[in-house]
Amino acid sequence: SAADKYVVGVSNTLIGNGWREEMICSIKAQAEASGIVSKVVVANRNGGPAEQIADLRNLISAGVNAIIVNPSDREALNPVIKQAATKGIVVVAVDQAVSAPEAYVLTNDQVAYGKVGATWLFEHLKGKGNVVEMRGIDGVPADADRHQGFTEALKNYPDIKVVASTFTGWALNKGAQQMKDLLASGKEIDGVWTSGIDSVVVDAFKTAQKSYVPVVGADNNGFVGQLINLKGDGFSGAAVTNPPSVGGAGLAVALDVLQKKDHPHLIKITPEVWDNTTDANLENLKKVYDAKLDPFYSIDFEVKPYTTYTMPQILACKGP
Amino acid sequence: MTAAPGKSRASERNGGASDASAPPEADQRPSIAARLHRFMRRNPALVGMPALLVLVLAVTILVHPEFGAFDLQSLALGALPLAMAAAAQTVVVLSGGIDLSIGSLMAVSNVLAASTMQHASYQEALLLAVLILIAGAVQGALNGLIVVLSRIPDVVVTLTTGFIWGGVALLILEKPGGGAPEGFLNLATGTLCTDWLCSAWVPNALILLVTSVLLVWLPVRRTRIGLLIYAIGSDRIAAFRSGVNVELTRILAYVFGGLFSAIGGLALTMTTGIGAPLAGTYYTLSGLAAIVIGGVSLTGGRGGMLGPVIAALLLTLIPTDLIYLDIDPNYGQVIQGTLIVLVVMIGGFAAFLQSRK
Amino acid sequence: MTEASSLLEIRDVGKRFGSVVALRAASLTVRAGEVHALMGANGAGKSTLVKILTGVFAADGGTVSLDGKAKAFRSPAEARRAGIVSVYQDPALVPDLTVAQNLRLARVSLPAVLDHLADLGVGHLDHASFIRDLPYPILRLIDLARALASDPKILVLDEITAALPADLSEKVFRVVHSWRERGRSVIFISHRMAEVSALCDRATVLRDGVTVGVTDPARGSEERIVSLMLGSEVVKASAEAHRAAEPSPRFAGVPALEVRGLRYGHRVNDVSFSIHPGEVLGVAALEGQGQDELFDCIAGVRRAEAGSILADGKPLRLRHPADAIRAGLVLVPANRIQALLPQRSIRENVALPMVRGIGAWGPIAMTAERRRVDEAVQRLRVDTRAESELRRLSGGNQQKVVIARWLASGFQTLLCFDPTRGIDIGTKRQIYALIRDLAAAGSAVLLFTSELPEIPLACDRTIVLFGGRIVAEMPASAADEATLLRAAHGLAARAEALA
Amino acid sequence: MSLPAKTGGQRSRFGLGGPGGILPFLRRNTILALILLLIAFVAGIEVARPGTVTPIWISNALLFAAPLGILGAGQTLVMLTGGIDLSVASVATGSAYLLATNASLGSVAAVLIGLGLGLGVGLLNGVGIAVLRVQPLVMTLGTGLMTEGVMVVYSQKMLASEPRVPEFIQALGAGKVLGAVPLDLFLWAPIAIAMIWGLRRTGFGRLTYAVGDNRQACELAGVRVWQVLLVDYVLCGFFAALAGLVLVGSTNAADLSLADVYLLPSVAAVIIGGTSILGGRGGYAGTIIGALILTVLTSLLTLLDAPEPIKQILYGAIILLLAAAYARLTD
Ligand SMILES: Nc1ncnc2c1ncn2[C@@H]1O[C@H](COP(=O)(O)OP(=O)(O)OP(=O)(O)O)[C@@H](O)[C@H]1O
Ligand SMILES: Nc1ncnc2c1ncn2[C@@H]1O[C@H](COP(=O)(O)OP(=O)(O)OP(=O)(O)O)[C@@H](O)[C@H]1O
Ligand SMILES: [Mg+2]
Ligand SMILES: [Mg+2]
Repeated sequence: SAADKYVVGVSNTLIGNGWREEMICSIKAQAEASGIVSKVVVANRNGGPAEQIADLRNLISAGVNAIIVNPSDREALNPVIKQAATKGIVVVAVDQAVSAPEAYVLTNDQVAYGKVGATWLFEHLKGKGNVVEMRGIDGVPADADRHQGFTEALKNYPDIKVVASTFTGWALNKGAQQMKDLLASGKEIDGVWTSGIDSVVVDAFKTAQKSYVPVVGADNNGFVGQLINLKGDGFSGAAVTNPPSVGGAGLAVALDVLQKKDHPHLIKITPEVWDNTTDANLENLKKVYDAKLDPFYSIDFEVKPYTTYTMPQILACKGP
Repeated sequence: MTAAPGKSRASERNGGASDASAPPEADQRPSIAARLHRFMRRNPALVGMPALLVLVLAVTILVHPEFGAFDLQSLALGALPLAMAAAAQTVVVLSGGIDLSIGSLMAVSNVLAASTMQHASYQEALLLAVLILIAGAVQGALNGLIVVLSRIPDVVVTLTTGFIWGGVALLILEKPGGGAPEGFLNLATGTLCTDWLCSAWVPNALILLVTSVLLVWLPVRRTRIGLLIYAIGSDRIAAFRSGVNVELTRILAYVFGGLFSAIGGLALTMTTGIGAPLAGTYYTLSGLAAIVIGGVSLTGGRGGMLGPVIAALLLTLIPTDLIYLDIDPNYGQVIQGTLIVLVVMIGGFAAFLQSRK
Repeated sequence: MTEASSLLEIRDVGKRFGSVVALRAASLTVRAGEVHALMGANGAGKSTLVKILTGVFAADGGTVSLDGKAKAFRSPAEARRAGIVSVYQDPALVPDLTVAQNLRLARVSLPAVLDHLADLGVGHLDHASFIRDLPYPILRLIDLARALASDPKILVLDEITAALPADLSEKVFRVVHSWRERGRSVIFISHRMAEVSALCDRATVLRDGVTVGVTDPARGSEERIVSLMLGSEVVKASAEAHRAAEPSPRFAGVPALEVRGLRYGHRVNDVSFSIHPGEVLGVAALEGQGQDELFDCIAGVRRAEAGSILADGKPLRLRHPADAIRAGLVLVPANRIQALLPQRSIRENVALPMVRGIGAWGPIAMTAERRRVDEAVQRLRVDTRAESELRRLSGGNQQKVVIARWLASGFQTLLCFDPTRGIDIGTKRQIYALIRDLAAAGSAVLLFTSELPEIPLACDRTIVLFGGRIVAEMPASAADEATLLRAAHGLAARAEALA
Repeated sequence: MSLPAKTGGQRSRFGLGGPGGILPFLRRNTILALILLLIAFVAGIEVARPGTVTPIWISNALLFAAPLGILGAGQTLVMLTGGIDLSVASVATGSAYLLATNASLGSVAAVLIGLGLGLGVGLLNGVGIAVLRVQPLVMTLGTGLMTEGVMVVYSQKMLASEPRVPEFIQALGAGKVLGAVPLDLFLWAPIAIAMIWGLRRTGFGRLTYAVGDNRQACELAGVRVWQVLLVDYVLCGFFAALAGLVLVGSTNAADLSLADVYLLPSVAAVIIGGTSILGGRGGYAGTIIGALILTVLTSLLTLLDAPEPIKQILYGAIILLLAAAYARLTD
């Protein structure tokens, strides 16, 4: 019956970003799959904490029962979250954490993201060589966390040298140009760690007619395709998972809490490293790769045990 | 014909004062209706914008009958930084310039405040706020100085100083953080509460918005400075030949731009409680949209402060309505873009019809 | 001419703008209590000298001394403080401010200005009106009144009468006289000989940026001044070109332009007339009698509310100047700045109508274009020293470019609104000769001029506008200044009504 | 009425040397001055990291400058009319995304759909600005938002559409012939020639300048100004879409923020190239050099081992100094 169905609000402050769109799709898909959500109200625009506070307040006003928020800051939203909680609204922060005790937090561990990828790279280089760190946007929390993880990993490998550290701004062309410039500058490069701008970096080696070096990227469909298809050309690399379906998972948690099921307030999703070095791993990659999908679609499309939707549901990207 | 013709007539007219700043309407008193008509014709934004605001508010209440004190506060909080960005841009544009570094200036004040106020007391925070306002004015002055001394078009100068101030913000605070004392935040996030009156219906953010615009702008508008700013915005050569120190006035406009940006940056600190080095980026362009919707001519010299401020409220209210109406937010962006275009198109069309008459 | 009695002493001032030398060695001595004419052909450097004197430009060399003390003003404000105020050739009023605000801007007192305005015949001005809404002649007078109100020792008037109708000019002269009576000095720039000889005590003549002589401009000395200004050969050429209209032939057949019952608001009221090919029809009127609107309507700039306009007997629907131009009606507008591209070259300005239609958006036939442009530019003798940017031309030369444009691209009927405004005497004669030539070649011309004496020289027939109506029509031979003036004041109409 | 160049002809406090010599020469040949600046930059890179400037590096620089240069072509046109187009980034992104997601319809159809978006948005801009006289800045800000929003809605419907970038677009965006000549030069060069020639030698080029210089004068001379503006904005949209195709060719895949980073540089390149933001003055040759200068500057900063804030500050300061030097030269 419609009476015991819930209205869910979503707040996101980065639009036109494939990962975030997929996150929203996963929320809609999970709402559909759960059968107990009557409506998903999305507040989606570009902005910072100030804009997000306004959106959250509007969602509260709109009478939602739960809010899934991808927070633009750890501290800034706390007062609104508290206000929501006093009105009985369940708030789940996904992807990035908030420090408000009222909120449930379900995040990808970004420090670990940086650390496991970097560790794979340094191991693969046998603890010695020149690497390039291609970061995201300076001043963004996720970038800072990943850098922290990268740096922690680096401490264990004294013979690894970071010869260049750039900010790609998570923009394809910027990353591509930077890699090409670095290659042209004659710097000795033995490996590259990227914060998600991965496939264009691999392409840069091809265009520059240099032989491939190991590259760490994200679980983007296109990059995984490269891991599979360029293996024969001597390309090795690893994709670190960072599932956008934390959105759907967050919704599942929120619905559970609304139905008085217990959940811990902090759930961390540990990233996995998928490399193409062994045949077994390559087989796994082939299983998740889908040539039909958008190259920037993250192919780690579920977070077990939370999400229950099917692939067609998330691809449809339609809420109730 | 006498040497100093008609001095006495002049004295009669103006009560003996030959004060150059006497109100222009002092002697000829057309009927109230005629003056009102003329005022409306001359300041279409002054009449149209409040009407539009009332209309949109009415629509909001229609689609969301529960609209209450909480929502009014949401509106004020959301509009405050944008309104300050618009105010900053207004002063500069009225003087015939443009400032594309406003977002970065706001970011600098925002991180300055958050990084210095973190462990400060309320009183210290207020003192720091004053210092940050001064710093904002100085940054504005630097923008203005470069514009005047380099003789590069202002768009270019402020586009590039925008990069520079953005870098400075990052230098001050590498990633979001910092803080400010509760009392200071309350200046924007609280609601009016004095010894004799406590009303949840009057958000502090709204008071802050109105007073900062009034306190800074009215003295400017009512004195010679305002006159100079409008004059150089309207025709720089004519103003120069009328004896205006054009270069100083241009710098002054940027100083006020910097001051309003700093208020905007402080507003960001108050509403979010933190500093974020990228916080201001959205405000450069949306501030520009607000001033154009608010009837300020981008060629300078025409417009006022009321229009842009109301436009900032409108631009804040529209996404809210989209949420109330439960419109797919992606269509929401289409709608917002369309609305901006429509508002100015209708304005353009009205002007077109007017010119036909 | 003793040094002691001179108030202002400018010596060998030079100024160049890039490759253009505006002034080589200009000198000017002004005594206390005199009206001193500054004369010279278009582009001789008059305005530049004024701007140097008042601190708009810095001179490259030479000296300026006031009361025997060397001065170099850095801004008009500084010059004003020293007692030198100029009314520049183009208005120095800020369009988006009101009259009162403009006065406040210049720190002059409103009542004083209003009184001066009353003396100038503008008693009813609403000082809360925006400058942008006021007609050009009024702006000139406000500019003048504002200058007077700051009570300068030396008042500089750069072609103030160029845009003024006869009655208002008259008022300006009276003000200048009274100024002199008070022992003040006036530097007066004008291309109108009659004004200069009536008004001025002495005249300094500039040619190509050099002072070529100081003379007494009394009546009868015109030719001498002209030859100083222009150099002797040019004078001969232009004097030849200047001939009065032959007795008007009878015009018959289909009129080139016919206007029937034209109305525009209450500015133009039921105006009808026609012009035949080969005919020059003069329009005489005081300021603001509807002549601007009349010309605009015929040129497609404004839409008439009633009435019809016919070209070659065919009724026209004019919704855009392009419609008028296609029908052969072209306009030389009152305000040249409206018609010009300040940052583009003379060539592009002249050739603008040639590329106006979509059909001409393709490649330009450069040689043919150059030939037509050069021909027109030479025919009008435009000073092309600063040809790469039109805004660097002197005022008069800019005016010539507007006319040259239509010579180059062709037309059937020329609507000329005060084409000799700000044009030197040599060129003026030449332009009237040109108009006669054009008529002789079969064009029709509708000519408004603010200089009534010119009408019998250039026109075949004249209509007089008053209050938006045609109040008189006469052959040019009968249109002497007095008759025209009387009609233009509406007196003829009243006389008729009485009769 | 105020002339577009508001300080034109006023007292200059910052006069330059006499008439003879190298400075006045450069002043008459500003493009040459820009080229010298560009060369100085390249030399700077070579000094900072010897051995960097090789034919490969130069060809990379050209490769990367091309999309910016093509965006700059449209931006030059509209800025010459006194306008600006802030929708170019959204249009470029949108055309790239449409191309990739419609590849299954065939390469030619996909390209046409991408370019169609550019023409469509350009037309919308043109109608608003030329006919309804909306301020260009706001109009294009609005249409940019609209385009982006539409693309986001569209992308959600297209998650499983098998996006693919046609081979020849990939070659266009990243390929080279004869070892070092980037293929996108074969698109950019004709555009450059057409732009430079068209602006100087065609009626439409003349009118583009004229409209930016004095709209009223154009009307009085019988020009239907709206037609000129309309075509300029449509062309600008078209060039933006073309640039999007080159971009997607170089990245092999489109995401919805593909061209965002090019928005401000597309304006900066035109301005550095000496086109007046107020309209009526400038040209495309300058924009080309402007695009190259910005590209080389980006490379320089990549190779410079400095923290990001410092790089940002340097980026701003260098462009500022460049513009100042240039302004001095041409003042
Ligand atoms: N757009 C606006 N926003 C806010 N205040 C405005 C705006 N326009 C005008 N005002 C204020 O409204 C009042 C009247 O404005 P107005 O421009 O009519 O005054 P004014 O300078 O005396 O000009 P006028 O001589 O035309 O009356 C002033 O206090 C002014 O500061
Ligand atoms: N700002 C400028 N830049 C370049 N050249 C200029 C500038 N101002 C004036 N000139 C040039 O200097 C010369 C003298 O111009 P000026 O305006 O002084 O002439 P004028 O005697 O006042 O002529 P007119 O009677 O036509 O007004 C002209 O050749 C003109 O082109
Ligand atoms: Mg002059
Ligand atoms: Mg007013």
